[in-house]
Amino acid sequence: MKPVHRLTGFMPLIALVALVAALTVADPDFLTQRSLIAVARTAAPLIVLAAGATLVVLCGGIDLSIAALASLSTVFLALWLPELGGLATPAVILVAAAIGAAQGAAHVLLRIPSFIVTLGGMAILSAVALVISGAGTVRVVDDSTIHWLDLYLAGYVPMSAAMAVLVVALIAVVLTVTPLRSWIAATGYSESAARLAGTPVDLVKIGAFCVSGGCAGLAAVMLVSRQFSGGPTMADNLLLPAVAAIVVGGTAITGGHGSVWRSFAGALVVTLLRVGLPIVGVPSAYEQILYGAIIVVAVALTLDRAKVSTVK
Amino acid sequence: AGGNDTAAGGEAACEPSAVRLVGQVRNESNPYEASWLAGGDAFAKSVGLTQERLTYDGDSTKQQEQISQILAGDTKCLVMNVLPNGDSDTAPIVKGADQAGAYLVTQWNKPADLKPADYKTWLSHITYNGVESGQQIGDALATAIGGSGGIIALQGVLDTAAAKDRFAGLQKSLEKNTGVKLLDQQAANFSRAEALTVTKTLLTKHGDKVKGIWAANDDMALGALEALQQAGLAGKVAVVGIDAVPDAVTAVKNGTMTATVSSDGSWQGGVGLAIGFCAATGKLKVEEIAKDNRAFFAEQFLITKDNAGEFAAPKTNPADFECGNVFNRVAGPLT
Amino acid sequence: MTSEVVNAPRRQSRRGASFRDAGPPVALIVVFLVFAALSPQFRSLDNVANIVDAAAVLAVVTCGITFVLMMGSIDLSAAGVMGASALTVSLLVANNRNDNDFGLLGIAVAVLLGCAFGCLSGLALVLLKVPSFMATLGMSAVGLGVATLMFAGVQPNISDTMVKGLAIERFLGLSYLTWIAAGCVLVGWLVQRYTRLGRYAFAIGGAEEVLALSGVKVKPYKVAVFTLAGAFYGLAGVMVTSQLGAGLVQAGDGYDFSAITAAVVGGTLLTGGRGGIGHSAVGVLLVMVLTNGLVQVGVSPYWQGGVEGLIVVAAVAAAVIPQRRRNQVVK
Amino acid sequence: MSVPALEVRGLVKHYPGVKALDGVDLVVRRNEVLGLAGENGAGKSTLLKALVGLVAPDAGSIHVRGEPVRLRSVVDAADHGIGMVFQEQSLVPNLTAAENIVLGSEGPAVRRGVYRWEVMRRLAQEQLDKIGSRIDPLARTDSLSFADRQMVEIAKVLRIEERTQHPPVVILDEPTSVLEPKEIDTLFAQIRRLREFATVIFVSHRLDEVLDVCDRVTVLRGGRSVGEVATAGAVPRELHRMMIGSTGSDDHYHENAATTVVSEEPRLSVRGLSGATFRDISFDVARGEIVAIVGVHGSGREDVCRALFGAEPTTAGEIRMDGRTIELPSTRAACAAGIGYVPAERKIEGMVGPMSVAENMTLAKQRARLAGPFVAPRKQATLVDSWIRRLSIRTPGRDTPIQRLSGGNQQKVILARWLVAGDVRLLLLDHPTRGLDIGARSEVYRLMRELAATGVATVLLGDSLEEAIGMADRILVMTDGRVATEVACPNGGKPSPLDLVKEMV
Ligand SMILES: Nc1ncnc2c1ncn2[C@@H]1O[C@H](COP(=O)(O)OP(=O)(O)OP(=O)(O)O)[C@@H](O)[C@H]1O
Ligand SMILES: Nc1ncnc2c1ncn2[C@@H]1O[C@H](COP(=O)(O)OP(=O)(O)OP(=O)(O)O)[C@@H](O)[C@H]1O
Ligand SMILES: O[C@@H]1[C@@H](O)[C@H](O)OC[C@H]1O
Ligand SMILES: [Mg+2]
Ligand SMILES: [Mg+2]
Repeated sequence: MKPVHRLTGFMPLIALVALVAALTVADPDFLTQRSLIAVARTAAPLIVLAAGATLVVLCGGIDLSIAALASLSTVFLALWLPELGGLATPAVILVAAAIGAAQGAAHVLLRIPSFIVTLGGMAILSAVALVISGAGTVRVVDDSTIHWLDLYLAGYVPMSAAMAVLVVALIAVVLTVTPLRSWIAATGYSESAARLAGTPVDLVKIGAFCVSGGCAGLAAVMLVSRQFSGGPTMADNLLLPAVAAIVVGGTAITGGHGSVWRSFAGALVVTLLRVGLPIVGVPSAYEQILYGAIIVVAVALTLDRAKVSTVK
Repeated sequence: AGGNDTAAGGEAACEPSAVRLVGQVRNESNPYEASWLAGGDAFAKSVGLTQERLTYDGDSTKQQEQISQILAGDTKCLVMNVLPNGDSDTAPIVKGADQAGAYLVTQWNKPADLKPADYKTWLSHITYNGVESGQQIGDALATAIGGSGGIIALQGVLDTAAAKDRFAGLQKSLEKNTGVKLLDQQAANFSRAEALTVTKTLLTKHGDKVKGIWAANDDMALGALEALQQAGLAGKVAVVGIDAVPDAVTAVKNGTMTATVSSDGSWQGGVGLAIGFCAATGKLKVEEIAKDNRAFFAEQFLITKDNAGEFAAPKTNPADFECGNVFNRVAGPLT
Repeated sequence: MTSEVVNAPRRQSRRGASFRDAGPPVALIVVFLVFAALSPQFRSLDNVANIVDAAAVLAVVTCGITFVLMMGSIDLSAAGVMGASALTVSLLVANNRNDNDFGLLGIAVAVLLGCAFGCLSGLALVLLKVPSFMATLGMSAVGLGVATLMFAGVQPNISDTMVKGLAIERFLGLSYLTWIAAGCVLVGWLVQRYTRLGRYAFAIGGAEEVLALSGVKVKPYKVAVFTLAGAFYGLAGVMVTSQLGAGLVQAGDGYDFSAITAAVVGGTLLTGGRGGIGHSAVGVLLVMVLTNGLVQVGVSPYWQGGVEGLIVVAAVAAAVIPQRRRNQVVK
Repeated sequence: MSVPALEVRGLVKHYPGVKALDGVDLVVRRNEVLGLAGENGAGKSTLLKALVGLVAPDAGSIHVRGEPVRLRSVVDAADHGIGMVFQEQSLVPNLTAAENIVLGSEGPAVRRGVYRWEVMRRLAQEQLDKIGSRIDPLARTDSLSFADRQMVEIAKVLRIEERTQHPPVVILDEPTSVLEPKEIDTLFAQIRRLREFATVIFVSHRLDEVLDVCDRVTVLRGGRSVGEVATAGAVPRELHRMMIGSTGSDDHYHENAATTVVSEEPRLSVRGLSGATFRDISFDVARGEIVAIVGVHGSGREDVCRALFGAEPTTAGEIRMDGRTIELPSTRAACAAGIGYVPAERKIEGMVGPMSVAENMTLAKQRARLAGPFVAPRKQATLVDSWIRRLSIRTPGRDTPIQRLSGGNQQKVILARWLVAGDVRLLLLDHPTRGLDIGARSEVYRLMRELAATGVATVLLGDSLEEAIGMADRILVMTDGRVATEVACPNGGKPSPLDLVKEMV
């Protein structure tokens, strides 16, 4: 029982290694240091986005607004950088966190499913982004205050990737050393039992949405530092990859069971699939077919069935 | 790391067989971009190479991810012909390619203040004059409805330069054609299906005041045509678009559509690679490319019933891709 | 899993619809009346017919998704399945790419292809235990890939008059496609009410474990429900092809989320066990009235998406008011 | 003697860390009502599940009418004429009663996958008629009372008659735990009728019930059968002694330990409290006092309890704790005010199944396992282990998911949840002994007394009138959302159940 249990915890990592191996077999040039560094750098925004949204999923909800919020945040950042300079980054993260919290509050207070609140939120945030950006790219002329994210630590580790690891580690540590992990898991497994044990269910949920929003803000900063501009739809397409990263990591979409580390591994798997398949020469149509098939198999591998009784 | 270890391109000329050709567009599932990749393949074949085809599903982040990955590989004789998803996607692609010393040609989208001439291996940026094409089809539409009457406009994806320029062109046309009234404008996101529903709704909203439909691309124009057919208005309302996709050219030829503007996908797909190939193999010196050719509007033609026949079967002309001819279609510098 | 607060037994036993179902229809009527008051074009008979016509495809997709949602699962495969089915039908009926002219048979094959995709999603769920969210998302990618393969760079246009006619010919002022959609809703309703498949789907959402305790093997039913849903998406792909006169890989773009929105707005719970085709039909109309109304009253295209999102949230919020309880679980 | 309807020989079942069945033997004779008694975790449910094919035994054999059988599924068991009403209610709430009754063996009610509602209604009606129930077969199940749902379950189980010519074996695992006294009477009448044409196995922790309705009782202990009692003339104590293997205390309700309530300032004082299902509720509970509220389903007593825990909105009224007015906008506020609540629905509202015993135990009082703002694993371990010992919670370890424990042990964990911090001032106990064996109950009672002695005030919604009377210092009788009357209940001056029943209607 015990060793098997241990193994399931490592499944996301195993899937990751298997994927790298498969891509290397398909194209031996793939496994180079530069190539792996590029993957790490590329994956950073997705990791951060997925890590934040994982908290919402652990609480039993879902946040479909993360990508739209990240897009809006890129616009904010690009617009504010000239005036606020170095303060623009914290300001954007704070505002994004506040928007996340507001959605959480709407979900909790109005008793609307998070799916619907954040689907509506996604539409509203996109509209706001479109309007305030004048429906266009906002160029960043002076990116000195966010440029560091695009540099390399010790010449090798992309700063954005290091930042992503830091965020994941921070969330993971805070959860384990405080009662938060119990609260979140209880909320996700059984909200009514959690509430009747005095768990601040509403606050926990709002908090999860808040962190999810803040992470979307941080992902936006990473994107802007990479793109030298903000745009109203810049991150929109990261929604499904982020959710896929969470599920591929083995976090139960129904809540309770999972972790941000799993999403971290999941985000790397998804990124490898997104970039690896075309790079090793899989034609577009087959790429989609393979992506779909591999992701299903990956989830089949990583889901810990001992913890998740009914799969819906 | 970060990639500066490759010598900046252009120093030692590459063997033609050592050149790596990459063409990147959004997807292979629309006719325009499919023809782009086909053009790229045709060119690659003509020099005995194959084109690596990349598609990114209209997903900006995925495009960047692919570019970083490509640039993390061997970049010595790399040539990329890229359609950036939006204006904001061009800068990182350019900076990445520049650092890695890869030869790059971009098309369609680029912020105005980002200039190829400031870079060593960003050879050229090719686009069509959207203001001009928007105006041309606007004028053609005005003529078709006899100079007066109501029209509706279908916009593309709102945050793209193509959509904005083309709509600006329509507004210029409206200033000139004072009899034409813009009844309504809606975004249908360059999509045939969305254009169908939006048009149907606008038709019920404005009824028979609608004499013409201006669409920012042919896909939407074709969607509008279906809507007209379903409303029993086929042939009674004039429709114009941009791109000259085969179906639109056919429609223009048989009179169901009034006009479209040629954007020659297969030429774009081929010529971008050709410019890069010529530079990589040393047949084209970057310093010697005329300034006006570093960022230019390509020739485009208004296609109406009169000349539709000539555009019916798009084909690439290998001569277009010879190093001496790659700038033959320059219609003027980017303004 | 999804734990609902146990209801204290209600005072009298219940057999039909009840007050708590009234929210969405009321929201529909209110939204309709507001737009009607704001815009004379909106309330024209033509426009009402237009709304109903425009609802046809979404209604069919929603029919399929409703059964999946009733089980407490989710289905995001509509976009891919519709794309694959659109390309299939456009290459099998008379078209500009090949000499095929299979007519109705072509439609049947496209629908069967939809079934096959749905079946695969269902099998991934019950055999590999992959949550439906991911299984169907993966299947959607596979569908788009298959569609892109068939597309092969050249737009297939259909010349089959029967298929094209479905979108153009009218009966009693509504297009044939709308009648097909109405037929689907009716079939869906009958399946939900009078077949074991429909009632078990409902029961699986209510208490899956109990079915197993009663000796019911739920797996085949789950697979069957996804297969049924796939059939509806396949048909929807055909309908879009008929409307556009061409087979587009993007034929199903956006329908996945719109259909879920419609179903939820109509009162189907994402956690399963509540709602049904009737609810979904109301939801579809509500969504279509909204999209149409916003254009009719002239809301800027920049804001339309946002306003629609806001109203959907408000409508759901209003609809749940009758059911609010302090210790209620909302996921 | 004729061949027994059912015979079990040496059945063994291992679970990780526990031997649930350790060679159990059982003989069930035709047309008898056999009682099964045993402490929580003795293996009763496991044995019964083996009899309906839900648990595959590791060793041993099952014989139906003398023939050895292997039961692989519920359907298999039904084919052999064995059916079970599960410990947890097992109906699909959003289907009709009729559908639930025929579920899985619809027969002519479904032809080629198509429902024939009229046939189904008739089939269901026939089943309901067998047990004389008069509920509407087409009513949605979740609109029925618990007792009616129980009837539906029995009606459903009796469908196995259609599958065999032999008299069916009907297994009832703790069917009475959620029922009101009157409903229990109805159920027992049913069981006696069933005996005419069927064999019944009956499980309950209320030993008086077991002795009342059964012909014979087999006692399980630690996964073995340890004896058998003919019920005629037997008394609960005898049975209990066999269950635990020693003599239990006579003083079941620990009345000797009852504290004398000195009427000082009340700990809890409720004035004019009104909500959706109750109106104008006023009462006091002194420090160290146990006040029971009795009433039938729908009397509103559960909701009063929940309102006092901030889990149910109130429209009017005032709540004071130790003289200070408190607001209870949330359960969190109630926790902070020193109020603890044990809900009746343990599986859904009490425990978080996949989480560990330790996490469940410390869920409400995180402070108890923290050092500063951080979780202190050692502190948690010591704390949890001490409570596991103190309440003799049977679990492989503190990290075992609580869902693997037997019902009674789960309940003890939930109770401990409120005690670990030692700061609880008011305990609201909604059926705290539901599903607990007599020993565990006794421990819960002792615990309640101990807490009372430290000044904790308790509001108790008893599992039975006897329990309310045994434990309470005072009893409130609620009807239709109001307090109908208040009955003093001091040691030595206890009212009889009959007195209370009169007030309840
Ligand atoms: N033809 C029929 N004859 C008799 N009873 C029926 C028939 N069809 C359905 N029923 C039962 O009547 C009740 C009402 O049907 P249904 O399940 O559709 O409920 P509903 O009111 O739509 O509930 P919900 O709002 O939860 O969907 C159900 O419990 C159903 O089992
Ligand atoms: N699925 C399971 N996994 C692990 N252990 C189990 C499982 N089911 C039961 N057990 C263990 O087996 C033992 C017997 O449990 P069982 O449920 O049969 O007891 P019981 O006599 O019915 O108790 P109760 O009176 O509390 O219902 C207990 O120790 C329990 O923890
Ligand atoms: O139709 C084309 C569209 O697909 C692309 O996005 O932008 C340019 C347009 O001409
Ligand atoms: Mg219904
Ligand atoms: Mg038991």
